[in-house]
Amino acid sequence: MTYFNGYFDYNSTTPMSDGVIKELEKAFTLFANPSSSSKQGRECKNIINLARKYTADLIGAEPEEIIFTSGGSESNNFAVKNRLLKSIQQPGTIIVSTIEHSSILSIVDYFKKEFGFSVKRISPSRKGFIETNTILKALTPDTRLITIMMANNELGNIQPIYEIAEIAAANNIFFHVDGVQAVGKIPVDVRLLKVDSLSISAHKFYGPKGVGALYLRNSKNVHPLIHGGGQEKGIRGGTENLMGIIGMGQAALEAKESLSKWQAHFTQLRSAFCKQLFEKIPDAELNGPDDGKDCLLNTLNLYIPRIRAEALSALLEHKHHCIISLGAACSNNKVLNLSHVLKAIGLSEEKIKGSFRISFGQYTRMDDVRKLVEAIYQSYQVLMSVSG
Amino acid sequence: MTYFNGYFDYNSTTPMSDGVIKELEKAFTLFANPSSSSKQGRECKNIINLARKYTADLIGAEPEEIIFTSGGSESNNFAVKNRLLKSIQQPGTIIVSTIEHSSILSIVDYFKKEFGFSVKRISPSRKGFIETNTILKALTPDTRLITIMMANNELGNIQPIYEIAEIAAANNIFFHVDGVQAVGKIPVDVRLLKVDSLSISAHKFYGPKGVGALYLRNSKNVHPLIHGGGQEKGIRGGTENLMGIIGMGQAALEAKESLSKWQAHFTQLRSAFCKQLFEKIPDAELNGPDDGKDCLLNTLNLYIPRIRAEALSALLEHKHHCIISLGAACSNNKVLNLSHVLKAIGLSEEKIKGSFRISFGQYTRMDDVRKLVEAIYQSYQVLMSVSG
Amino acid sequence: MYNSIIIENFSNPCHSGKVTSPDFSIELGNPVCGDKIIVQGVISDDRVITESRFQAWGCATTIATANIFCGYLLNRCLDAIRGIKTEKINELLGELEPSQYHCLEMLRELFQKAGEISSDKQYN
Amino acid sequence: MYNSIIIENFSNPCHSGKVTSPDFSIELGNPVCGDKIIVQGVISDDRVITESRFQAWGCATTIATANIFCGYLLNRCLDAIRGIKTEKINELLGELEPSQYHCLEMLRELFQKAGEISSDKQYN
Ligand SMILES: Cc1ncc(COP(=O)(O)O)c(C=O)c1O
Ligand SMILES: Cc1ncc(COP(=O)(O)O)c(C=O)c1O
Repeated sequence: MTYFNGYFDYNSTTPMSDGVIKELEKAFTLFANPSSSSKQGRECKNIINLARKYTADLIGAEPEEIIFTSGGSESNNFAVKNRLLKSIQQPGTIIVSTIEHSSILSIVDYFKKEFGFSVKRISPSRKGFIETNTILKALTPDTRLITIMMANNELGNIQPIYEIAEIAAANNIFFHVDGVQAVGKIPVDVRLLKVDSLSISAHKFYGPKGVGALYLRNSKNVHPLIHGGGQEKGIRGGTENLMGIIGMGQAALEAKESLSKWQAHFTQLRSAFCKQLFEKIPDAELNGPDDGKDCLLNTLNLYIPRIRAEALSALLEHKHHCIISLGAACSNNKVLNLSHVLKAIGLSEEKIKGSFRISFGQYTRMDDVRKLVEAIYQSYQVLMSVSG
Repeated sequence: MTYFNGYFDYNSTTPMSDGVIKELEKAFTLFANPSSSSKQGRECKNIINLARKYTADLIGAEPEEIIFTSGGSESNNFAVKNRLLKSIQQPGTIIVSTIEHSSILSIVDYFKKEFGFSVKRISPSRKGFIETNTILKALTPDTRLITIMMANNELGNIQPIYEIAEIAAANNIFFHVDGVQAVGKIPVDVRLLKVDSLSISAHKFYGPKGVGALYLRNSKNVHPLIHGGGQEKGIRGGTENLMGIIGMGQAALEAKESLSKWQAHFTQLRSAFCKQLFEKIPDAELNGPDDGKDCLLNTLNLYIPRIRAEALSALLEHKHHCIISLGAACSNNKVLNLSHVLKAIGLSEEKIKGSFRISFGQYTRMDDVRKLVEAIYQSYQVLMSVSG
Repeated sequence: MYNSIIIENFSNPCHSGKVTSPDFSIELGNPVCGDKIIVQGVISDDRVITESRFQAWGCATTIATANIFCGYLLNRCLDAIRGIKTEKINELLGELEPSQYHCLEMLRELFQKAGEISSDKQYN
Repeated sequence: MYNSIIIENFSNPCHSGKVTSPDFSIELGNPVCGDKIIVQGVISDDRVITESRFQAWGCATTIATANIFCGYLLNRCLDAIRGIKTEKINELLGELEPSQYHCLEMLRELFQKAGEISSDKQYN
């Protein structure tokens, strides 16, 4: 496994693990329609249900509560649309943070624009936290939905989801959680966490891209996103993504087994990185939580004064073969690329242009971190000398 | 390739071709996020766009007109919801055939039930054809959408889509076509065919399950099904299903190259099958088009008097290792399993219970057909002797 | 879908057929799905079923059910049939899926009707 | 994303730096993205640019643009700079993506300003 040395963008996507690749290879000749009643069809269905169990286990859910989807974006859209379509005749208020993923922000905007919902946008603190009292203050009698992500993809903040879930439950409000960045990086247990739905995406934890799941506590009277032939308890149509689901199941199994090992690994990488970097570039700053508290330990969002992160990233990639990110990868499709998350925590345009994200994964080695710091430092010096 | 000898259910799903499997193997180590601006990300994006070109080529579309989805059901839902949500303030009439796939029927029902659209259901002829004059008669000034499948999955009928498209265009009505069963089996060319949207699914032509495409002539002002991070021209969010899309592209390439060869092959298989079967069981009947005219040549829907197709199928599977289908595979998830298609062409319950579908594929050999007929005949004799 | 007992029995329905001069005949129909079973047999003077054959029109599990039933009757004394325990009947078909429970109903009905066979030989 | 010319030039910005006693100084800013380039140089008596250095603050393509510009100036006569054809300028950066077109604008402006350098040596 060397094809991703120098890769420091695991929050964007991960390579598939050896175990996942092996399962996919085995699955090449499985081809029966899982809805078919033939022996082979049943076999495929059983394999899917095993993957469902592994996926459920990763978040402490029951297999019946897991709906396979085409990824985190579909899961988010499904959860939000399902809830809001139920009160389309009486549109109310949606409470959402300003630092959600675009799949949440854009579907919420859509319901505002098309169906007259009103939206209360919760701003995070300077360090990226959604404070529970801001949720409390935003509550209205007509609140239909609260949707807050568990961990932010750019800053790594872990939000006080447990507390927010209590508030939502106490007020009988549907609470959706985008768990895409959290699941596979920190323990998540829906038995303790009173959320109504939670999104997962396999490619964030060494599974294939294009497959995910929605945990749905109550699947009665669901408005499907994809109506169809009765698959997934009749609430998500479409012939099952057999290979994707198999890959996701294996990835979930491995993530559950390895989680604490990975966390320990990230702790080491993180502190080594910070020590080395701040020694060399003392005026670099962490945009996210200071000491990594309530933070995905694999995620570092940094600001280095007087340079452009874009130029830094270009030098890192082309001179040092290191990949970092300038905010969510998705944003790069757009013309104006200022991260909405960094704006939301109040960074100036200048600071945002000097900010970048590093995210480690299970394959990042201590040596890679050392090389990365050296590469950042050298590139920084080039840029400083160029700017005179 | 022997793991699917005795498989006669290609309309339900197909095994992946060797070429597709080879491409997937190569893709295992590709893992960058196609939306990332890194060199690897760009490479993935280019690979996706190559697959888009191959997919477009298969149906004579421009690459810009192809949106990748998670399969035929999503494509159908996307197309229908996009059109109907645009006139949600003025719900009108939907014209739909009674023999559409469940992903179309259920989304149409949903709009009727939830948003007050009215639905005109077009019944097919005794042999499964949608006659254009029935569409003409159904037209109303408030018709918002016509949705008719190109080829029926159970009977194999190829519908007069070109004529219906002319009617729709002349009346300025959005026309969606479910092309899932047609594409990969007959030539489809959207340059000649004036449809507004057309659904494709890779697993029907030797690609992976869980990936498909929507051809969309005009992608302005689209209501996305999955809102998100700007992928697929901003109208279909979600990190791209890299492996699925690669597999679909390869499958489309192969289908385009092989289409006429496959068609010739099916012609031979079909006539051999019919000759042999009707010789042995003269009172068997074809439920679909008589001589295979305007019909998918790989598809045979048959009725054999005095036996239960369910019992026939069980004997075929467990004694002869032959897989056939008792209607759409999807229906088997449900309790009552009478095919809505066979009902729609007016078959009695008795006849439906004696009916089954055989569908050939590129790997079906003449010898397989001979064995199948022999197996059907032996099973038939067992059942006849059992029933006395 | 089908358990191995069911598969074995519908694949090789060795007890199918008619009996030339049956001592009894049991007929069963399922009005919902239209399945039909006719079982005929011969009873020896010492009340043992020496021949049992069925005709069935229906799904694979129905055929299997009829075959299993006939196999059970064969060489058994009428009293043993009459005294069969419910648990025993439940075991005969193996584990079933919900959609196949109606066959268990049919089997129970077959045993009930078999229990009603007059102990006197009926010459018909 | 970046073509090979751009990559080569921002990876090795060999012409960056300041000139001790420059004969000219060109300054360019992009108010939208905030990029900034300063080019300084030395002109010999026979109107040849014998030294040219830049400072740049901005994205990778901006740095590459400045480096390419300085490389082009070096050892060229002022008249040749003034007479450069638009097509030639367009070629210097290689093929660009739409989001990089602003660098071509900058390059054109740099050449325009270079064209305005007084032919008389300015001692400043
Ligand atoms: C006619 C038709 N439309 C749509 C579909 C759904 O496609 P998918 O299984 O890819 O969701 C199918 C097959 O299942 C089909 O036969
Ligand atoms: C927080 C968050 N939510 C949702 C998504 C979307 O998931 P997917 O890419 O599987 O559609 C992502 C990643 O892209 C994410 O980081």
